[in-house]
Amino acid sequence: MAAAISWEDARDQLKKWREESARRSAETLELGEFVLTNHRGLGDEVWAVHEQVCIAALDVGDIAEASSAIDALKAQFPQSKRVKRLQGMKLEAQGRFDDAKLVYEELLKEDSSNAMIRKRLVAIFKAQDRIPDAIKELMKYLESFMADHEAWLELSELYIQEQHYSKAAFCLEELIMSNPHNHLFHQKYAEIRYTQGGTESMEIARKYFAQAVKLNSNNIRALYGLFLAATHLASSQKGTAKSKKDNIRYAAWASQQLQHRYRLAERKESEPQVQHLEKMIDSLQITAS
Amino acid sequence: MATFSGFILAVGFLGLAHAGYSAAQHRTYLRLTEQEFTRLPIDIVCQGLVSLLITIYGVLNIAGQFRGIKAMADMEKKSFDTVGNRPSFFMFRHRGQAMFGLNPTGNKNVETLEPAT
Amino acid sequence: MASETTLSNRAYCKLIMHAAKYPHAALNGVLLAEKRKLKENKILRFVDCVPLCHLSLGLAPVLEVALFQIDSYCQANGLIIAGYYHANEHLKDLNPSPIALKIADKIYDNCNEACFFMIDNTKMFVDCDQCVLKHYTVQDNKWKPKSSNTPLLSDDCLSIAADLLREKTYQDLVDFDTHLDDISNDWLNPEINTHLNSCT
Amino acid sequence: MAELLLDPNIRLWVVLPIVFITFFVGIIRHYVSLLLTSQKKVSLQQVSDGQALVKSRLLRENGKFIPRQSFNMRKQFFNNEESGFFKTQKREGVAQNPMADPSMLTDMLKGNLTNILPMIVIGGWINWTFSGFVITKVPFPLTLRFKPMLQRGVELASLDASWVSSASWYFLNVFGLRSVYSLILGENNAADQARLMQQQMSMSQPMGANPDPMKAFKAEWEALEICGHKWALENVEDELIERSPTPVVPYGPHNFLSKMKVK
Repeated sequence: MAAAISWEDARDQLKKWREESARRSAETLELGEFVLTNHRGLGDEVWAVHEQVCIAALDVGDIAEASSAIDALKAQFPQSKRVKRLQGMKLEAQGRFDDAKLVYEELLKEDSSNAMIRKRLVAIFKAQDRIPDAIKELMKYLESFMADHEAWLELSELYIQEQHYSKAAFCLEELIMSNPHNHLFHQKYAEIRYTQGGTESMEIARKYFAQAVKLNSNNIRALYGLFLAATHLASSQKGTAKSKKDNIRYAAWASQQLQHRYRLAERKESEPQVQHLEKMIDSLQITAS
Repeated sequence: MATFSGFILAVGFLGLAHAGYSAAQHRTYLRLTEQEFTRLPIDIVCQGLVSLLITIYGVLNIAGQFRGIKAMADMEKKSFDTVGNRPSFFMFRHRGQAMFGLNPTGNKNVETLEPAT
Repeated sequence: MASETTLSNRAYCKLIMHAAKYPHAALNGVLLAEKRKLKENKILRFVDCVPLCHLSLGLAPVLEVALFQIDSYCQANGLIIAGYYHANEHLKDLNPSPIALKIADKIYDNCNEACFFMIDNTKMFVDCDQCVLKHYTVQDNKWKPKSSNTPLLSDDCLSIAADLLREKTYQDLVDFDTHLDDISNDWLNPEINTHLNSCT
Repeated sequence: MAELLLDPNIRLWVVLPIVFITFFVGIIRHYVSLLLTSQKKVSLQQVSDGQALVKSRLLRENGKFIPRQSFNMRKQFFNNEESGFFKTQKREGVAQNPMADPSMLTDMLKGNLTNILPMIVIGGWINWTFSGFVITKVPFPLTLRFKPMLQRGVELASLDASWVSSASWYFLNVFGLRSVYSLILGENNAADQARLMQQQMSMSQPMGANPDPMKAFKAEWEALEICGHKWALENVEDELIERSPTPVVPYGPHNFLSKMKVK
């Protein structure tokens, strides 16, 4: 793969992955090694690439490659905490969690406000498969760093894993407030609410699915979610006649949007998936009415 | 394309500079012949305007792509595959370690990744 | 209970490729069996596999959508959803998580011959030298690991899977999460199916 | 008033040198200050105070996007009479005396060293070397009030106010070149990237070093107290349906609504 693309393309691809923090470690490692063969062309970017390669190498368990990246960084920045953090991460990947913890605690003693290192402590608990401890540590972290979005997202994932849906929803609310124009957060919040079940949660889910569609009309998950939530509400026993009618209207609208989108995507293909969609919609309709 | 718009840009700048120089020249000439300055000759004004347009065109081409006017335009292409990643919390004890876990001896065994205890 | 359980090459290879594409995530998927064989001979033969999620396994909407659509596909093609596989995020974690059990129960409601597989992460190698699945069946209303002597896979299955992983075909695999991000991706993976057919 | 003619040599030997000198001194100053800055230590307490303020601001601005119950819960967290965050958190008034803290003193000294000192030295030197020149003219008429600003060092009562003296030209340059620096040195240029790696990824700390958290808490408490909740998603479904009406299904009549009759 690396041989097939030019050096500039590889560099740009790496940069893109770095910026959107894509986790495609095997490919990153391959491209990174290729790009670093000509490290003069990178200028000051070379250190960022080294770091990226190091983390990718750790992610696939290639300790040797990670060590050489760390050595290169260490020669340039002997005092840097960021490099020391990489060394700690290497210990983590080797399974030496206690040693890694020592490294991090040493760093925290110098500077207790270092968020990046506090977060690694959470990762250690995760790596030891101690999710409740990880949650506890992360909550302690969030008490001090209340505006850290990444940590809220992490906490929500951990809660979902533990099936504490209302707590996960709380985390997603934080994320929505931090970035109310991101349709993905609205969609995820709705998914959590939907999973919680119950009429009230379902109504909130429907609203947030709708908001996600409003923000990005191509969000298929949200369209599906809107359809499912509205259908559920329409088929439930509670609710006035008006709300029932409204829900049926929303479901109909969502299903038509879905069919439309599938048709557009389907045109080129042979096997029409829209069949399955229609069948699903039909089968749900029977339960709804 | 980039070199072409670069060329256009250079032409535009040269034109602008030349128009400016001509204007200065014109005023020196007026001063030497002791005439009253009323307005710039029409050809200098035209040259200034045309070079300005050329420069604008060149800059627009060279500055890169336009971005969508909607705030969410670049959000729409994102999915949870990348947005959901939390690099500070990456955990390395996963399937990948078994799959790619290469070590110097070439012996693919998870246990070699364990600390020597 | 089914007397015999086997996985076709196609089902196992797709499953392995799914696990290889997202090595850092927990993931799941369903296995489709032939309805007729199951009814008549009580043989659970999984002929295909549909990878489901790799993002948030604990959330219902995607799962519901996926199961509805796969069910409709099955009815049209004489298949039945009779198997479920699940892989945990952590390398050493082989215990079926509560979420996995919940979904497996759902599958069991759908088909009472159903079985459930956990993927053993420590056995995931590019060389595919052993079967990564741990087989669970329902005994006394509970999921219990089943140790059977009959092999789940055909003889050449592992070598085909290894070839696929080396070629990195798994990068093109589509699971339901990817399908929902861009619906022009087909969750039946027709390209991979044709590729697999040419292998065997 | 008679037209003044300036010697072209003034342009070559006065105007341009002043521009170049100020520009390069600015560049050098930038790099010297890079060398001298010590990374500010922020205590954990300060960071978390700053983050709490950010969170409360977000709640005020974007609280309308979350359900009422969740909004009220968060508001209670901050503003509850007995247990609210802004009510219970007590910080010592850290209106520190800069003389008391040696690290702050050195910081101040460094700031002076890089900002004020070069200004005085170069300004004095330019005043000494190029004093007494009228070197350029602003292309618009000005009132007499501008004379001390633009004609420092040239005390001619009858000179038109739009002429600029050399010392004033220097000051104009010092302030006018600021945007040129940010253009050339950039906010996020490569040198900065390497520096980032040197330190660590620092969290954005807009209010990291808030001098008096108690005052900020009080202000935030008041702002949050008067902030009500109006749910932005109240009618989102209807807005959505209105905005994008059902698409025309490309082929085949899809009488969906007919199927949807409530039985």
